[in-house]
Amino acid sequence: MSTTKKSYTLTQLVASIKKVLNRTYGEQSYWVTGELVKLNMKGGHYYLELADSVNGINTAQMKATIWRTQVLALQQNLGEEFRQLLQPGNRLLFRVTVTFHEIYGLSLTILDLDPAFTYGEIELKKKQTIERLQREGLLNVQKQMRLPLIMKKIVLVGSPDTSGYRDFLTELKQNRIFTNFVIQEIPTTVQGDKAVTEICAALLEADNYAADAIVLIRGGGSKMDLNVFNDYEICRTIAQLHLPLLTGIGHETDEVVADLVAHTKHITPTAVAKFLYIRVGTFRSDLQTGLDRILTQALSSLASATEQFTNTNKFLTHYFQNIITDYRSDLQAKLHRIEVGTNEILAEQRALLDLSLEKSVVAAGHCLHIVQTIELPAILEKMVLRSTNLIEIQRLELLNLQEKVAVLNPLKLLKVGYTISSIANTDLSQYKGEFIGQELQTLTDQFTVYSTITKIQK
Amino acid sequence: MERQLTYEEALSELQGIVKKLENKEVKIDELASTVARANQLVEYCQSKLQQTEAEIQKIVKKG
Amino acid sequence: MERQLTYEEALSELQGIVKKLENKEVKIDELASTVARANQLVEYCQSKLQQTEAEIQKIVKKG
Amino acid sequence: MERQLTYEEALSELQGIVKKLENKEVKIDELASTVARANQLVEYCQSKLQQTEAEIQKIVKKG
Amino acid sequence: MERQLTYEEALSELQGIVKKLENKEVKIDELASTVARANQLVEYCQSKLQQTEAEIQKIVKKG
Amino acid sequence: MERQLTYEEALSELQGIVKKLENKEVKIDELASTVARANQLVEYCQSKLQQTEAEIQKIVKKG
Amino acid sequence: MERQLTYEEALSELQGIVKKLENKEVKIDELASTVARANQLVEYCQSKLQQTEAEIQKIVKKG
Repeated sequence: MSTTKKSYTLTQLVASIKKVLNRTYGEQSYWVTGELVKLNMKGGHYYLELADSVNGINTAQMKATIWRTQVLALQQNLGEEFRQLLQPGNRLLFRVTVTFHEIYGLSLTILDLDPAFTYGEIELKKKQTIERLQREGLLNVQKQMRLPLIMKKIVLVGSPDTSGYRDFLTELKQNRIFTNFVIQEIPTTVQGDKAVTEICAALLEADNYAADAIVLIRGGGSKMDLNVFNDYEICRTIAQLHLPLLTGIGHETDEVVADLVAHTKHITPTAVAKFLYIRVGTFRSDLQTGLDRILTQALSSLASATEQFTNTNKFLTHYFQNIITDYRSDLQAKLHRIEVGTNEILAEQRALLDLSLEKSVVAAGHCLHIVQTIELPAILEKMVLRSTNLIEIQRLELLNLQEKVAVLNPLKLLKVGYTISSIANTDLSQYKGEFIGQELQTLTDQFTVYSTITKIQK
Repeated sequence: MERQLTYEEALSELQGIVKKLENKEVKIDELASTVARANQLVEYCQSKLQQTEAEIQKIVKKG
Repeated sequence: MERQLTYEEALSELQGIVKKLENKEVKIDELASTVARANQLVEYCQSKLQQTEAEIQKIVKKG
Repeated sequence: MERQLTYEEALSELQGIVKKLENKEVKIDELASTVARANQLVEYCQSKLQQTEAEIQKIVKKG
Repeated sequence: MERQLTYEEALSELQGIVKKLENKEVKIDELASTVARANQLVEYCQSKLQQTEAEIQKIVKKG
Repeated sequence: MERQLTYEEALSELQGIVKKLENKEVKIDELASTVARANQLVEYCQSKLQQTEAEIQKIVKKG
Repeated sequence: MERQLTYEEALSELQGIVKKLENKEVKIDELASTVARANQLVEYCQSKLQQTEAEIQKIVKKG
């Protein structure tokens, strides 16, 4: 290719870049947000590594420097917070100038820091941690654990140097309710670079004990101080513990994520201690109340059962008296019936006797009457009848005889002209002898004719 | 009439007369007296009957 | 009347008389006396009855 | 009255008498004595009843 | 009274007597003795009742 | 009293007896023994109650 | 007392007893033993609470 190429020295180019940068950015300063990735200190100067990312992917990275004089000024302005803010991982709002150095290249010089932004960032991060824990199903794991009724064996995780730690121990051992706790202490740093790692280790260690609960305490501090308890690693460790965790992180306004993950949170270490012994106290009073109720109820049951019997005897007396009374009246009734029955029998017999006598007399009278009025008169009448009859028969007989005499009287025939003939005083019809020559006597009314029979004609 | 004659005797004599008359055993010359005797006997008997009847009536009425 | 005669004997005699009458065994000559006897028997019986009745009345009244 | 006679026997005899009387099986001659017997039996029975009643009264009153 | 007789037996016998009396099945000759028996049974029952009552009173009072 | 009898059994038996008494199902002959048994049951139950109360009181005093 | 009984179990049992008693589900026969059991439960818990434990044992985790 062609040899006549226009070229610059590196110095020329770098000088030109610097000139352009200076002309563009000059001495102007800018408020810039970014994450503190790394921090080194050397000779009172702070050397920072800043980065920015979108969706977790780095989009920019740059070195920054806080010069010693500026460090001192910021430390004076922000106090303790300065150190808290300059924790790697924090997002910060800086006022910077763009600096280009021919040898060291492009960097930012930090002139100022706005902590308010970082707090907002902390809150944002806290929210993200909570969301992550929620996503991973870790947020409520502890809450689902059953808190033992009595937590007598406690593993205490915290920094022994802090007043909160001491307050906790004092409260547990010097209250009037219950002090017989057994405490296994696991000291740990609660601030600084190593805090997260140490706290996680301490918690895992605590989880190895056959205790009732783990208590995590931190006796208060600034927002930035407590920010460590928003750490995801710590929270995940808490969620994965076997023992329930009680927190007493010691802040009054906002809670940290560790509080949310823990089984139970209390505001202060003292509050945790109170919770522990009051729980025992409550349990004891529950026991006592239960026993009291049992005793009261048992005695009341007995009393009502006993009362039942005070009446039972009365009932027994009443009922048996009723029965006896019934039987007595039954006997009286029977006696009465016997009397009535007897009287009836006697009355009946009396009536029967009277009737018998009356019947006898009546029958006798009847007999007499019949004989007197019917039989005897009948006999008499019959007799008269028969007698009369007899006389009448005789009368007829006489009449008959009289008639016969009248009929047979021959003198009557003579009167009317008839005659009677006889031979030797024998009627002709009776005469058996020789007629011829005999003298025939013929009687008439006036006289007797004598003649001799000469001839018989038959 | 003999006062000693009973009703039976009178009746019996009467019946004897009737029989004799029927048998024509009465002699012509006794005929009239026989009939008269019969009539006398009839009367006697009748009075005896009457007398008896009266006596009975008397007894019964009194009873 | 014989005092010893019972009512039954009297009645029996009476009935004998009635029977005789019915059988016409009584002669006319005895008729009146027979009836008189019968009447006497009836009277005796009636007095006996009266006597019995009185006795019974006496018993009952006393009772 | 025979002392040995029970009430039932006496009553039975009495009822026999009543029956006989009602059936006219008693002769007139025995009528008065029969009624007298009946009366005697009635009286006997009544005294028995009275005696029984008195006994019962005594028993019941005591009770 | 037989010592072995229970109240129920006595009562049952008594009821038998009452029934017999009401049905007039008791002869007069046995009436007094029957009533006497009934009275005896009643008295026996009453004494049993009294005895029972006393026993129970004793038991209940003691209780 | 049978040692094996529980309070409930005793009470149940007692209630049975009371019911029987109430319904007059107990014969006189058994009345005294029934009431005695009831009384015995009452005493048994009461002693059981007393005993139970004493036991409970002991716990109460100690508590 | 069973060594394994937890505070929760003891309290729950105790409260179960309370409920049963208040619902009158405990028979008189079981009353004393039930109360004794309740007392035993309370005593057991109290003594368990007062018991001194030197230190908390570390458990060897199986991983």
